[in-house]
Formats: sequence, structure tokens, C-alpha cells
Amino acid sequence: MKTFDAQIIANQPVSARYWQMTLDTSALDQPVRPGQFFHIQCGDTWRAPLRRPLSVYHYDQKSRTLKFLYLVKGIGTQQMTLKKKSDIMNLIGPLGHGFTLPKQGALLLIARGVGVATLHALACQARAENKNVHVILSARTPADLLTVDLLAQIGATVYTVTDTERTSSVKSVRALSEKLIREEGISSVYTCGSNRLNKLVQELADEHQLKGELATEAHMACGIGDCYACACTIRKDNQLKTVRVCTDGPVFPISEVVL
Amino acid sequence: MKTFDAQIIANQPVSARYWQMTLDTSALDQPVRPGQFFHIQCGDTWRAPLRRPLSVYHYDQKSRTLKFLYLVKGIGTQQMTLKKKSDIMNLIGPLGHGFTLPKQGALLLIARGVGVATLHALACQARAENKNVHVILSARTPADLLTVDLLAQIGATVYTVTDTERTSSVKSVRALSEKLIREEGISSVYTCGSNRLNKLVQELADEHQLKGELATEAHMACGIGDCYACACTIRKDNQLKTVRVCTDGPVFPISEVVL
Amino acid sequence: MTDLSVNIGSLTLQNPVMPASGTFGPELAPLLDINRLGALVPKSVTLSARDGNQTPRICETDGGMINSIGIQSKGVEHYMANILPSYHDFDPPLIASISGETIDEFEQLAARLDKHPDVAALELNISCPNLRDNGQAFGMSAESTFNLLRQVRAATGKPLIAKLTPNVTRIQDIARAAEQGGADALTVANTFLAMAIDTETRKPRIGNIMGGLSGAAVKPLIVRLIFQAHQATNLPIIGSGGIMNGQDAIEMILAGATSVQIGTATFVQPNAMNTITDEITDYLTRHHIDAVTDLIGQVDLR
Amino acid sequence: MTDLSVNIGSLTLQNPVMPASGTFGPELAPLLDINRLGALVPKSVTLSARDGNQTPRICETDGGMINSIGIQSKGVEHYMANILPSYHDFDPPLIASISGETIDEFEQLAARLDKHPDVAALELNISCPNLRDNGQAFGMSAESTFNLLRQVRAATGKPLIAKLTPNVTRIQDIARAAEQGGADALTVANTFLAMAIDTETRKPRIGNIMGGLSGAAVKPLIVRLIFQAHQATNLPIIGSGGIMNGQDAIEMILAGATSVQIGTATFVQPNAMNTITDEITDYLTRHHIDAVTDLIGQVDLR
Ligand SMILES: Cc1cc2nc3c(=O)[nH]c(=O)nc-3n(C[C@H](O)[C@H](O)[C@H](O)COP(=O)(O)OP(=O)(O)OC[C@H]3O[C@@H](n4cnc5c(N)ncnc54)[C@H](O)[C@@H]3O)c2cc1C
Ligand SMILES: Cc1cc2nc3c(=O)[nH]c(=O)nc-3n(C[C@H](O)[C@H](O)[C@H](O)COP(=O)(O)OP(=O)(O)OC[C@H]3O[C@@H](n4cnc5c(N)ncnc54)[C@H](O)[C@@H]3O)c2cc1C
Ligand SMILES: Cc1cc2nc3c(=O)[nH]c(=O)nc-3n(C[C@H](O)[C@H](O)[C@H](O)COP(=O)(O)O)c2cc1C
Ligand SMILES: Cc1cc2nc3c(=O)[nH]c(=O)nc-3n(C[C@H](O)[C@H](O)[C@H](O)COP(=O)(O)O)c2cc1C
Ligand code: FES
Ligand code: FES
Repeated sequence: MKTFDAQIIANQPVSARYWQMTLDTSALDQPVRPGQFFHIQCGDTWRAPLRRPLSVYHYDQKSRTLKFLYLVKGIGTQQMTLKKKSDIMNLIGPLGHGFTLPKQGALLLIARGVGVATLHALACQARAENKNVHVILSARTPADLLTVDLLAQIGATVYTVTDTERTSSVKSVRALSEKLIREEGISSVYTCGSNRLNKLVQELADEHQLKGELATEAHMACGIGDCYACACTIRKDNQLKTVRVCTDGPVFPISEVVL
Repeated sequence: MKTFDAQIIANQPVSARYWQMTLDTSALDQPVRPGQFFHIQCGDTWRAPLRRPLSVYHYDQKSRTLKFLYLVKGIGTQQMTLKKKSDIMNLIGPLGHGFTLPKQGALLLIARGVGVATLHALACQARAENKNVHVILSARTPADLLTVDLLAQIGATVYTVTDTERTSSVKSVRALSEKLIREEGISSVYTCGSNRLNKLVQELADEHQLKGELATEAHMACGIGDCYACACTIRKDNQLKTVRVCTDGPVFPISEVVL
Repeated sequence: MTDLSVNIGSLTLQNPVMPASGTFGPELAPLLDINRLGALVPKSVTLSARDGNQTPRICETDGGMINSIGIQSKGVEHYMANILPSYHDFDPPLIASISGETIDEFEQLAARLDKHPDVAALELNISCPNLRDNGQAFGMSAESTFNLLRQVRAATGKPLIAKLTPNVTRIQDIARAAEQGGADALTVANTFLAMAIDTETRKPRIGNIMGGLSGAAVKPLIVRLIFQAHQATNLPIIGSGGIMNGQDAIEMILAGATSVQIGTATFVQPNAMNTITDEITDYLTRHHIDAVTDLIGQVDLR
Repeated sequence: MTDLSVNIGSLTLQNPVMPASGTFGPELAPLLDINRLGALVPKSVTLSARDGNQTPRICETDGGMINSIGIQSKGVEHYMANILPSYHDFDPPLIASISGETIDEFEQLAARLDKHPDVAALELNISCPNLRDNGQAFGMSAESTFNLLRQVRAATGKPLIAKLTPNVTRIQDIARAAEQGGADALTVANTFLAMAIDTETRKPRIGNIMGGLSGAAVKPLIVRLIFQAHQATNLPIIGSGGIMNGQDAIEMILAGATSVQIGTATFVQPNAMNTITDEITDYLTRHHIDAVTDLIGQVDLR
């Protein structure tokens, strides 16, 4: 973890509401793991003093380039869209605990909306380790579906479900997931982006004895474990515990998460 | 007076501490007089909500282009330097009472530092009306002297005095002024930019029975007469009165000014 | 059609947006459609003439400004002879802001303006931080607030709006005191006592050393004060402090305000009040809300 | 050589810059040179374990942030066993911030920490807006401030720093009460009670409804409070609230602060405290001032 400047290689929209930023992070001297995040100064620190947490969407160790996929939401991400090639971004990271890959078996990733930004890096790593990866992408509309082609390109099998096509109900996703669990040797399941899907994955992991992990979100101030802004409750050994998403997470075993 | 947008034609430094901005003010439909000012939104209205008053440095009625000459001082003027050709500035103006020209006789203008920004437009108008114009420019260093060539170009006679050359004492300026008053048929004298010179001009106007005017400065909020932020005290008919620089000034008869 | 009208005591306003005293005048006419305002609120007037405070009277701070104008006024007679007539041709009702150094002065001001047909209501500026030493004001004590209101109430039948100071430990107590004293509404609130020092000259950046902070910086404090005052009383509240856009106005209405006053935003953009009114309408339309009054105090506490 | 050292009661600090409680931890070590701080101030500790408040616990506002962390603490025993040791290897003295719901809790906390060799002083958080209903705190009453200080004073010989709340009508009275009760220094001040509402969801943007405002927005209010407290007492003052750079720190020192605490600025840039220390040195050098103590309270009132 360090504070460093990174130069923008590219920053452009990938759909109506989502942008992608590519950074030259040669200043980084630590490995970056899927599920970890960076705490980013978006622009005008006077009006908007707080940094914004963004997951590693893609990290290339060789070229030391880092990519974020971000939803343009409020003032911070709006300011990010104003940044141009060669501008400098100030980052803290890599932060938090990332995903752990299963020793064996295939992975099932279930992402809703921008949740795919977080799971994408995991898909890449699993494919690099030659594991089978199945990804269910859920979104409001087909136009909101992100990175379908890229995931297919790296050899993941992608299933898309959307609200407008009425294919994204928890019931349908459960049916699809159970089919994959039965047929594809899924040993672990990962999710990010929707509370309803979190619950589903928790149930699936429990019912089918799968390793399961969830990437959580919380409003953050420090991002490094000092301020307790990002508290969430987990259950460990049947005891409720308040932990920090930024340092104890953002990835938690799905069995520990209180939904 | 109106609120309007103006596109930047040019914005560049003219010396180490001064910049000049040229605006396309075709939205303006009123005459603009020397000594009047505009109230300008400099940039980030979140951190710096207040507008900044800047005098008309030059206004060309035909092309409707407006120029400001500004000292880069604090956050507002610093933000102005970040503006580029084609960017839009939001202005209120023209505001305040400008200078009045003498019916006959020559003009003596005594400016210190950026005070010349205000007097320059007066010199232009007086020359356009074929009046003789003598300008004493005072500054810290020769490098800080502004618009010497331009004033000479329009046919004003320019005298420069500086602190580093030890020619700018009130005593020297008085001697030079008295010589000009004696020899050049000066009927009116104008000043802007220094309290010590204001006093001198008040004395000269009194001693030599000249028409005299002073352009004053004050911190402003509204710029249009509503808020009483810009109060200053004047003496009229031997009574002290609190007036507003933005609407009752910024130009006052030198005899009324309390220094 | 969206209904923007609101009631402040017996007064009905066409919309909730009005100027904050001291930041408004007929000079704005070329820059703003004054007839689209909910009400007109001229600068506070005092009984006899006052010169106001030393200069500089304003300075800028991050996201705000400090002022210590100190009520420059030519007295109530001049006000009636010159100021009130300058608003005569505008449609919205006029709320006269009055300011005194003693309770008796407030009473005399109210009595003097009581019969004036151009005055629709009185706003009692019991909260100016720029009049007395160290920012002291009547509104800092529940007792003096109550006494002041009661005495003024006896002097006039016009609706009385008590403009509270935010510089107190418990605004609830002051709000209740004003209500019990006979106020018809509250303005929450005046400016926050503040100070800034120029580190280069080491001088205060305000001639009067301290002044009142306004602008975006104070909004989260004002939203809290409105919420607290709304819980403590049944009076309609006029929210004031840091409103820069329609969303800020809606935020204050959700916290409990019936109406809002705009000050600093007018310095940023002279037609801010018109824009804010439009943005309130847009918000109501987008959320399918028929009347702005449906939003008052409707913050969702679960 | 510029002398940055200052005294807070019997404690000598190598420089005036220290963290504000709740915004600092040993986690910062890779991002900040902790040994260059004037003192270390961990998060406030309570007697027994507390879970803290509902989420969201923070939100951003213009030029600031609201927090309602609500003192998440594992209790004083855990503090002594785990938290204090995590600072053991750093050089600067440690100021333990303690927070209680009753005066007795404060006393017990002080007594428990009194003999701990790693604790150089105690900061009494009598001003947390996030513990009790509606932001109530001991520091809102001169009487309870005096009583609390007197009782804690009897329980420990360590220097006592009373952290005051800004949410009061007259900070002068509270400052004097703390002084008379036996405080060695004052921190001026904790956060301002504030509220923000999301106009789209109509929900409060803080789980706990209200929280404490910090950051650049509050600086002009804190400068005023420091100035007032400095005029009212002889105690050294630690200024806290809105310091973003060295110039802000100098402004507070000119107003009367001996030392400063930095909170929100650390979230903006984790090494902010080091930068601010450098900027203070630069200022002193540029102005040919030998010792930072020469500036304390030196605002030029003419
Ligand atoms: C560990 C982690 C990883 C994330 N990864 C991504 C990602 O890869 N791509 C992406 O688009 N988004 C991601 N998010 C969510 C992202 O941080 C928020 O969308 C973003 O902070 C919103 O900022 P804003 O200024 O645009 O919105 P605003 O609403 O203006 O933000 C105001 C404040 O609320 C906080 N906030 C708002 N929404 C969220 C949220 N959902 N989670 C946490 N804080 C929030 C902001 O950080 C800020 O402090 C992640 C969140 C976390 C905690
Ligand atoms: C009628 C009038 C005409 C002016 N014409 C010119 C001009 O043509 N060229 C030029 O360079 N300057 C001119 N000035 C001064 C100019 O307005 C200030 O230098 C400028 O506002 C400084 O802003 P800043 O943000 O750079 O400085 P900051 O110090 O950051 O400003 C902070 C605040 O103080 C106010 N302020 C600071 N200095 C002055 C000052 N000298 N007078 C009034 N307010 C001040 C600002 O308006 C702002 O509100 C004029 C002032 C007035 C009143
Ligand atoms: C320059 C200025 C002058 C003011 N004069 C008065 C006044 O005369 N009477 C009064 O009650 N409030 C006065 N105020 C306070 C405003 O009416 C208003 O309460 C405050 O500015 C907060 O609103 P804002 O943040 O929208 O500016 C003044 C404020 C400013 C900025
Ligand atoms: C996230 C957060 C947590 C805080 N926790 C505490 C605390 O536990 N005890 C305390 O006395 N003050 C606490 N504070 C207040 C700070 O110590 C400090 O007084 C305040 O933030 C003002 O300073 P700033 O503007 O530099 O942040 C906290 C502030 C923040 C932002
Ligand atoms: S964001 Fe500060 S502890 Fe997690
Ligand atoms: S600046 Fe408002 S009256 Fe002059």
C-alpha cells in the first residue's frame, strides 16, 4: 500500500453510464490482487474532499497498467470523466483483501451492474490459471451489460440476464446457477453488485457446500482502517462482529456475511 | 447593466505578475465608459463564490471587444489565468460611474501599479477626442511598468517612475506633476492605484484648482448596490457620508474623497 | 399543474423562494424577475440612522463568505419615505426586516410599520452578529427572545417572523420561546459568527474582526437547525443559509422548512432565485408531487 | 534554525502538528512519517466495548464531511492490551482520547490510564455529537464541564486536555469552566452537529440522522472559537477543524492556538500532517520568525 501518482493512458465511456480509465501505475511495487481496490482522488478536493474507492477491474503486472470500470454517479465520478490522457491521478493502494481462488474446480461469478468491475479481474486471473469460469451478468437493460465480449475473449462462459428481458429475477438466476453447479463442476461462487443476489449466493453456497465470496461496498473516509466509517457486521463462530470493509474486506466469505 | 456570457478571444501574461484577457462581448448592448467595471465569475464558484470586480482596460465599441488587465493576486485571478481561448466567462456590467472628461485642456493621469488598467481606457478616450494626455506611470520595478508602449502609440506622453530607480517618491512625482501642470495646460488630473498618490493628487487639484477624479477600490459582494459591502466615506458639503463604491463610484471627485 | 404556494402565518406566497435580508434590492430588477419571487425582503432597517461597520466588510472563505455590514440604515422614516416606495410596483408581498438594539426599539419599529399598507409581515432580526460586542444577540437567550416577541406582538397585528441565530446551544429552546412569545413563523437562521485572519498581514480579514458566515459551507448546519426547530415547534420555518440550487431548497423543505431565503447565491448569480424556483418545479414534476407543501418535513426517518 | 516546539501543559511537543482523534492510526505508517508528528492521538476509547452507530457513517458535503462513527471501541482493557502497544515504537508522546457516558466513566477511564507509561496526557472528549440523543454532550454546559473536569482531575496526575464542543452559545463560559475544573489545555473544537438529506431517496445521508461536520467548511467558525477561548482563558489551545494546509494552521495559531490537530485533511492526503509541518516551517523562515510560539495569539488587531 502506498500513495502515488499515476498518469492516465486512456479515459473514455464504454456505455451510456459507464466509463473506463486506464492508468500507468509504474510507481506500484506491490502485487495487485482481484478484489482489492484503490482509493482515488477524483478532482476538486475542496468541494469534494473524500476519495472514492474503485475496484481493480484489470491489472497487467508486466506493463503495470491498471484499469477501472466506473459508473458515473455523483460528483466524484463526474469529475473523473473530465480527466484526460496524460493527466495525473493520485491513488492509495492496493487496499483490502482480495478474492481467493479455489484449489480446484470451476468458478461461478454472479455480477449485477457495475459489480462486474470487481469480478472481471477475478475472471482474468482464474482463466490465466486455466480454471473454468462461468459468469452470469445481470443488468437493467441489454445496453447496460458490460464486458461480455471481453470475458468471452479470455475464455469465460458468459450468461446474460436483464430486467427488460425479464430474465433477471432471482428465481431465474437461481435456476441457471443450479444448472451450472450441477453440470459444470463449480467449486466456488463469487458475487458483487446486488443484495438480492448476495442472498441467493449465500443460499447456494450453503446448500451445495461451495466456497463462496462476496465483495462488499461501504462509504469510506480513510480507506486504510483508521476511521471506522466503513463498518459492516459479520457473523463468525456464531458471534456478530463489526468489521471494517476497507481492511477486513472488501471480500468476505459469503458464509460470514449478514444480509 | 446585464448578466451575460462572453467568449474569451485571448488570455495571456503581459509580465511576470500581470495578465490580459480579451473577450468577445457582442452580447453587450450598452455603451461602456472608462472607469466603469465588470463583476466577473472567475471559475470555481464552490470554493470561491464571490465575483471579482475588474475595470475596463479597453473597450472597442465597433468590434465589441472588452479587455481586462489584471494582477494575479489570489484564488480568483489565479483561476482566471487557467481560462483558455473559447472558454466562456460570466460577467455583470457595465457597472458604476466612470470618469468625466474635461471640456478643455490637457489631462494628467497618475497611475500606480495595476491602477493603469483603470486609467488606460480614459487615456484612449481622451486621445480619441484629441485631447492632450500626460501619463505618469509608477511601479516597483521597470519590469512592472505596464502599457508604456501602447500609451505612447495612441499619442499619450508617458513618464515612468519606479521604486528601484528611486524616482517614484511622492516628492519626485509632485515635482514632475507641477512641471506638467505649469507647462502643459493640464486642466484635470486622474489617479488610481496608490493611497499616497491619491493624497498628492488631492493636494495638487486643490492647490492648482484642477478638476480631479479618483478611481477607488473596495471589497465587493453584489457589485450592484444591494449589499453595502463596498462602503466608503466621502465628504460632501462638509458632511461625511457613507456611500457605495460599486454604484456611487468607483470614480469620485477627488475633492470628496476622505483619505 | 404543480402548486408552489405556501403559507407563512396568514400570508400566502406564490412560491417558497424569497431573498435573504441584506442581499437584495430593487437594483436587481434588470438581472432578475422580481415578480417571480415568493416575497420581497429588503435590508434590515433600524430606528435611527446607522453607519454600518468598518471596512473591509466582507471576505471570502472556502465555500462561503463572512460579512460584517452591520446594518447600514438611514432609519425607519427614510425607510418609509424612500425604501418601501422603491418596491411599490412589484407584485410579491414585502416582509420588512427590522433590527433594534433594545426591545423597545423593536417595539417602536413594529409600531411605526404596523399601519403601512406595503408591509405584509415583519421579520425580527434578533440574530445579527454584527451589531453588538462579540456577536451577542437577543436570539441567544430564550428569555430575551420571549420577552422581545411578546412586546412586539402587542405592538402590531402583522405576521411576525423571528429570525433566529444559529449560534446557540439549543435552537429548540429559542424556537419555543419565540412561539410562546407570539411569533407566527421562524427564519432559521441568520449567519454563523466567524473570523478569518490574513496570515501575511496578520490582520483580521474583516474590519470588525468577526462577522457572519453564509454560503454553501453552512448548509449542513442549517439543515440540522431546521430539523431541530421543526421538531420543537409548530411554526412554519423559513430556511436560510447555504442554498445554492433547487436541490438545496428541497433538502431544507424535507427537513421542515416551508419556505427558503437565498442570500449568497444571488451574489454568485443574480438570477439565482429564479433558477432555484424553476429547479423546485422540476423536482416536483419529476417526482410527481402536486404541491410543494407535501414535502414539508417529509424526511424519511424509516 | 526555526524552533517548532510547543508546550501543552507540562508536555513538550517537537512541533505543533498532531492528528485529530478518530482520523489516525498506525495503519498510516506506510503513508506518513509518524515520528515527525508532535503527538499521537488514537481514536477515543470508552470504558466498555461499544459498536458504534448505524451505517452510512459518513457523507460528504461541500468543503467538508459529516461523520457519525459514534466511538466504536473495544473498551479500555483492550485499548491497553492492544491499541497502546501498537504505538509503542513511535517516538512522539501519546495523548489518549477518552470518552464516557457519565462523569464516573470518565473518572474510571482516567484512573485506569493514570499509571500507564505510554500515556503522556489525556484528552477528554466531552463533546462527541454522536453518543447521545440529538448531539447532546457534557461540553454543552459550563456546570457539567466543571464537574467533570474536577472529578477527573482528582483521579489522575496526567495533563488533561478538554476537547470542547463548538455547538454552544458561549464557548468562553465553557472554556473558563474547564480551566477552573483543572484542565491543562483545551482542544477547540470537536465537530459541528450537522445533517444532510438525500433529496432523491429523502433519507438522511447519515444512518444516525445527524453527525459531526468537519473539514474546510468549518474553519472560519473554529478560528472564531479559538479567538474567543484564548481571550477567556490562559490555557494552551489545540486548534482543530478545517485545517487543510500550513497557512490554515498559522491562522489558528495567530488566533490563539498553541498546537493544531488535523483530521479530514488526512483523508484527502494521508501525508497531510507532514506537509503542513513543512509549510509551517516555510512560513516561519519566510517571515524571519525564530519560534512558532512567537505567533501564538498574535493576530494584529491594530
Ligand atoms: C471497495 C469498493 C469498490 C468499488 N468498486 C467500484 C468499481 O469498480 N466501479 C464503480 O463504478 N463503483 C465502485 N464502487 C462504488 C464507488 O465507490 C461509488 O460509486 C463512488 O464512490 C460514488 O462516488 P460519486 O462521487 O460518483 O457519488 P456520490 O454519491 O456523489 O458520492 C458521495 C459519497 O458517497 C460515497 N458513495 C456513494 N455511493 C457509494 C457506494 N456504492 N459505495 C461506497 N461509497 C459510496 C462516495 O464514496 C462519496 O463519499 C466501489 C465501492 C467500494 C466500497
Ligand atoms: C472597481 C474595481 C476595479 C478594479 N479593477 C482592477 C483591474 O482592472 N485590474 C486588477 O488587477 N485589479 C482590479 N481591481 C482589484 C481586483 O478586484 C482584485 O485584485 C481582485 O478582486 C483580487 O481577487 P483575487 O481572487 O485574485 O484575490 P484574493 O485576495 O484571493 O481575493 C479575495 C477577496 O478579496 C477581494 N479583494 C482582494 N483584493 C481586492 C482589491 N484590491 N479591491 C477589491 N477587492 C479585493 C476579492 O474581490 C475577493 O472577494 C479592481 C477593484 C475594484 C473594486
Ligand atoms: C452581505 C450580507 C448582508 C446581510 N445583511 C443582513 C441583514 O441586514 N439582516 C438580516 O437579518 N440578515 C442579513 N444577512 C444574513 C442573510 O439574510 C442570510 O440569513 C444569510 O446570508 C444566510 O443565507 P445565505 O447562505 O443564502 O447567504 C446578510 C448576509 C449577507 C451575506
Ligand atoms: C471520521 C471521524 C471520526 C472522529 N472520531 C472522533 C473521536 O473518536 N473522538 C474525538 O474526540 N473526535 C473525533 N472526531 C473529530 C476530530 O477529532 C476533529 O475534531 C474534527 O474532525 C475536526 O477536525 P478536521 O476538520 O481537521 O477534521 C472524528 C472526526 C472524524 C471525521
Ligand atoms: S474507511 Fe476508514 S476504516 Fe474503512
Ligand atoms: S458591492 Fe454590494 S453594494 Fe457595493
